Amino acid sequence: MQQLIKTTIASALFATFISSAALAEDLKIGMVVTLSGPPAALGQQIVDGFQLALEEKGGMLGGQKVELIIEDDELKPDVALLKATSLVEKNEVDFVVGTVFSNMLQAIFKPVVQSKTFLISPNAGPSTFAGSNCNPFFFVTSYQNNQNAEVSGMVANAEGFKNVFALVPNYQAGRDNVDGFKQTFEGQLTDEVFTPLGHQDFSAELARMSTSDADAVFAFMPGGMGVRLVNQFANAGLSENMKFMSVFTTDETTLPGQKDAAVGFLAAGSWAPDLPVDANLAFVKAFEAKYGYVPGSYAMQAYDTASLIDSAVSKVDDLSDKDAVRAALKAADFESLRGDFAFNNNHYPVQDFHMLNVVKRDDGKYHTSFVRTLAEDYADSFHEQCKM
Amino acid sequence: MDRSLILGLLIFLTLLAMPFALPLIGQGYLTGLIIKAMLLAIAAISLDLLIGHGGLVSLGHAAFVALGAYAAAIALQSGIENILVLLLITLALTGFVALITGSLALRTTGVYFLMITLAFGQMAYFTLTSLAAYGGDDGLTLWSLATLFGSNVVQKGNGLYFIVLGTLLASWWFVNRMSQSRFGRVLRAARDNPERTEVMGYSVTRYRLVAYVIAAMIAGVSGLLVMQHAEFVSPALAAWQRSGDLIVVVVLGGLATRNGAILGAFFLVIVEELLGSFIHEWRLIYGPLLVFMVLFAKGGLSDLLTSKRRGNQVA
Amino acid sequence: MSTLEILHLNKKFGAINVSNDICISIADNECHAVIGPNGAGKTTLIHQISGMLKPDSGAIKLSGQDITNMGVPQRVQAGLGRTFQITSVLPSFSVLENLAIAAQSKSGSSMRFFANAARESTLNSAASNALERVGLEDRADVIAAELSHGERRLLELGIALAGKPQFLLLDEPMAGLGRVESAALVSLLLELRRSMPMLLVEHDMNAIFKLADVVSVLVDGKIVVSGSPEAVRADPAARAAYLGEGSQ
Amino acid sequence: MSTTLLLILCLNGLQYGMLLFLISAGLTLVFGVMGFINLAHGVQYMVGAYLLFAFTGLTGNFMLSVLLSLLCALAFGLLLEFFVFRHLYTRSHLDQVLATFGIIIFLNELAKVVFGPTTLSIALPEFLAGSIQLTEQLKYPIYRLVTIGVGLLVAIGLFITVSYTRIGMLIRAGATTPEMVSALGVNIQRLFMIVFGVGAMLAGFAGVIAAPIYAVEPGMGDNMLIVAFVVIIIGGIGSVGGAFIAALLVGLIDTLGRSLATEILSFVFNPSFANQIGPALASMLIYVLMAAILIFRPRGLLPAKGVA
Repeated sequence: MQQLIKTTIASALFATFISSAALAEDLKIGMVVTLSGPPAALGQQIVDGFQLALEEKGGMLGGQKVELIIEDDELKPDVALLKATSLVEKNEVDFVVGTVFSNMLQAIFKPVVQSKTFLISPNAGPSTFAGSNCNPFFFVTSYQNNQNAEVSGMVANAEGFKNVFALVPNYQAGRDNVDGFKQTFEGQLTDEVFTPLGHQDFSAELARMSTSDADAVFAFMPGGMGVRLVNQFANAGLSENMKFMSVFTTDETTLPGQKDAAVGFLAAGSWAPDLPVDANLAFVKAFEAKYGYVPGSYAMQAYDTASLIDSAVSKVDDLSDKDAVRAALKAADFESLRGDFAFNNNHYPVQDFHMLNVVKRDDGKYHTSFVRTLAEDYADSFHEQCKM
Repeated sequence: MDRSLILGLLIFLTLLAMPFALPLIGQGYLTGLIIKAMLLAIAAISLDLLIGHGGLVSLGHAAFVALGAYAAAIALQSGIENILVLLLITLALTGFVALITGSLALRTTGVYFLMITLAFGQMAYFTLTSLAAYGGDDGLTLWSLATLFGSNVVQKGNGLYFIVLGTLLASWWFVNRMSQSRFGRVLRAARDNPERTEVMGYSVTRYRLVAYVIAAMIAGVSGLLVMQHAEFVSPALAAWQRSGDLIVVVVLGGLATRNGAILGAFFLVIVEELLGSFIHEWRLIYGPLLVFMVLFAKGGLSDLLTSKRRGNQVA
Repeated sequence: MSTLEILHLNKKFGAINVSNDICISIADNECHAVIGPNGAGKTTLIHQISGMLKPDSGAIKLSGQDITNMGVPQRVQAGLGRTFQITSVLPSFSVLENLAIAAQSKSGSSMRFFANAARESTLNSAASNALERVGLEDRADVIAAELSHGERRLLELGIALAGKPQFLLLDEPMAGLGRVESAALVSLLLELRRSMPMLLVEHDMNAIFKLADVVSVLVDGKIVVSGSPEAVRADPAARAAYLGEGSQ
Repeated sequence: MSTTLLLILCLNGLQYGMLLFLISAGLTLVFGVMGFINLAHGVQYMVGAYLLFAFTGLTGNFMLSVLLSLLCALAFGLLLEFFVFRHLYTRSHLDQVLATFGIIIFLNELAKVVFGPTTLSIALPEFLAGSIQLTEQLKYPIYRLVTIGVGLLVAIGLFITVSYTRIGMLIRAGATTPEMVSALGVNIQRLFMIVFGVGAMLAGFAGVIAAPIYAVEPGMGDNMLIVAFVVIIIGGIGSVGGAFIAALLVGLIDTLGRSLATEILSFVFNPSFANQIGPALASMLIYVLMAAILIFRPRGLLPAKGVA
């Protein structure tokens, strides 16, 4: 905990120091992430990952000193909007990095791209902006929201599951995930259960699972819901006769709360802390040394975002030449922690996706672990509608 | 001229000058912040009509802001662009919903009224989250905005600023004017002593219902402008915490005072912005600040500024 | 013709008959007093006349108009004025405002949102008029909460008068008043009596004998005796039922 | 829809109802006896949960941690009473709302700063962790059964205290006619403090019980607070019995509604529409219930007489 305070104070000091010493040619980057409420852990990972990259490069990206302005959207659309507007209009930033959640992205999208400022999402990748609403000023360094679920379908196929019980919260991302799963899964979906957001007690759903004929569960229960679901799943003794696979339910942000209950659970994603890429292993080591916890995909994506900006800025002489900046970003000429990485025509990534499972490390910490690659150079299914 | 009127005029003159003054000192972006405070103030003024003048503490008022915003947003999506038409739709919908919920809610008083309005607010909230066609929980980004007979002066920058300022001025003027009118007198009499007011020959519920509907309609208008400003609507607008924020603004500013709601709204927005820029954990300061305001600044900000003694009239 | 007519009023709370076939008829400019021991059903009777309670059966007529099914405000609009046993005024308004608001309810619609009501001369003169009648002229601008108890009793009466009633319902107007204050109020009511019929519920026997034309004795929800004060005083049934309790 | 599932839902509803009762009991007494609206009551629930988390981390002994958490929750409640709430009893309800709202904001943020923003969980000790076979098909976690039992015990204890002891008599008198209690020459300050401390401890206890089931996070008390208010309004302010009945009612309706609304709706509408409005309707149910009860019984089901 103290770590968090220190980081925040340090970053605040860092920011004030830099801003007072700001020169005309400084590179200004604004960040809008969620740092309040339970999901604050996700936003904190993004801040930490980005700052680690920045630190390793001596506070410079593309050879320019960076002024990083971090804003908390408080998970309120109007706050996000105000913060983003002030970044664009008051601070006149060159790049906006954000957000964690798709609905926050919806809120800040229009004012940022309309001001012809590049918006790079280090996590949220809604279908909304992947298809016909794709935008020349918008890039995503994470994934398209549906992809992880689509790969989960492949995981289910690969593991030979015939009957799967799907459990998601009742909101857009939940429905997207079920649809994504159905798209690739070849077996039978026995149940599709939608719970309210913030669901506390899963025992009714668990009872239904135990009486269903499903041999596996597919879940999308981010944050605290995931912690509760996994613990209650294990407490009810369901782990013995049922497989559990999920997206954003057993990741490095929730595992400290799930611990042994989650070990052996399957997941799908484009990355794991032990993904055998040299740069990645170095990153995880440095990150743990500095922040004292295992990084999740959020931190990784933020690190990659910083590397992307680094590569683009070093290629361009004049940041006001938007076409040149766009071309440099699009080239994605940086060493991604995920290995292969490229942008599609809609500025969403084309990358490999893997099957992961949860393991306990020798030092008692938990993380997701790379099992094998299931989809190579996997593109999202909306990019064809993008005319750009 | 009385002090609070001078203060009010000063506030509006300052607000009028802001869009011209701020760019001169290179702080033009602050107009966005001021718009946010003004929108909050409009909703708070309407709530003060209920709490301060009517003695009716509603914990569901934000629902009307959200309803106004959604009514306008959905109409906009279906191709109605003229802001005046949207205004009529917003007024009609919020007024209608307020008439129905108000006539049920006003069967209760006191804390029971607070809870039943909370119930209606929550119903509105969950209804909005189920509108899958309009974004459900995620909310709805508006790709086009309202126009004034095809002109986009009401969309951005100073045009929008002055529309919001004008609306604030109109609501401020109307509610203050109303508090002196026959209607306002009866409303306050009913707050003081409903039984006596009935025996004076007034049907208290009728007057309260009219106040409830008017307050809802003003809140709805602020919702329309919130939509136009944020270019985005979401069910979060109707969350009970938002209604709580509105109560904080009204109480902090001073109940049934001429400028209380405006002062409270600006205080909240400025404190949030100022504290937030010093320390990320600004709530550690803001929370105790509220406690101290209650313990030591009875009667709200408006009393501090105009130093006129006035009791707290609402129990 | 009688102003207020109460016909066969019945009201039960559970098994208890709080109003048992009550019939009262009050003529123009007549003062009718109702007396009775505590728990006899006086308050219930007042509530039924003013509209706070609905009778189980029976009818109430004001100037020939049936008001049995009307709500409280409608009865006031129809011409009923009343005062409360426990003083009830608008505490945060000035004395004059109290009276002006009362006058306002009989002077056009109150659904007016713009004009400043404090500047309406019709309301202000009606208020001043009531102010003079109860003798509070020099207290016009005082906030009602700051008045003395006696002054508030007067204001209460003033509020009833400002509504230009055709009939007054007085619920223990002397309650809590000292000897001098009571005497002043009695002479005020004596003057009013000449122009306004009233129903008076009171414990103060001296006041009743000065004011009332007719006295009814209510016992266990039933009127046992009704007649002139002297006749009631002489009636053995009334003595047994009521006067035994003491004539405070 | 199997009977087993229905039975599990009912047990869950009961268990949730018991938690709600523990929170509501204090809230309704504090409101009824002192006329004090304490929004910070929900925060006590969160404090209880975090205390248990901290103590299990320190001692490693679950039962000992429960005991320590209860004592600390009590002490914390008394501390808040002494420094803040005591000065608010005579103030208007709105002032109380504002000040206690400030306390919520402060404590939620403090929890985040001290324990971090992530969701934490507490492992159950071996003897509480398993499930037992209730019927041939039905396995139910022991801990939840224990929760129901403990809730019942507290309810009985409270009922006896309120109905048959001197302090209970004073509390009941305070809820109906506060003037009378002070007229009796009772040290009202101390009565308030006791009621307040016990209320705070019960809310903390609810947090302690809930922590291993629902996990621990900043702001976890906010929604519980709103539901607890719904409970005390339905039950009638100041009435412990009313709070008990209302808590079970709300617990059952909420739990059953969340699981069954969609299925029931899909009998009438097409499944995708039912899926869309089902969860929203389920979340709304307890508010619909409260509004309906208030419309027909504006003072709740079992009002303690005389409370405004």
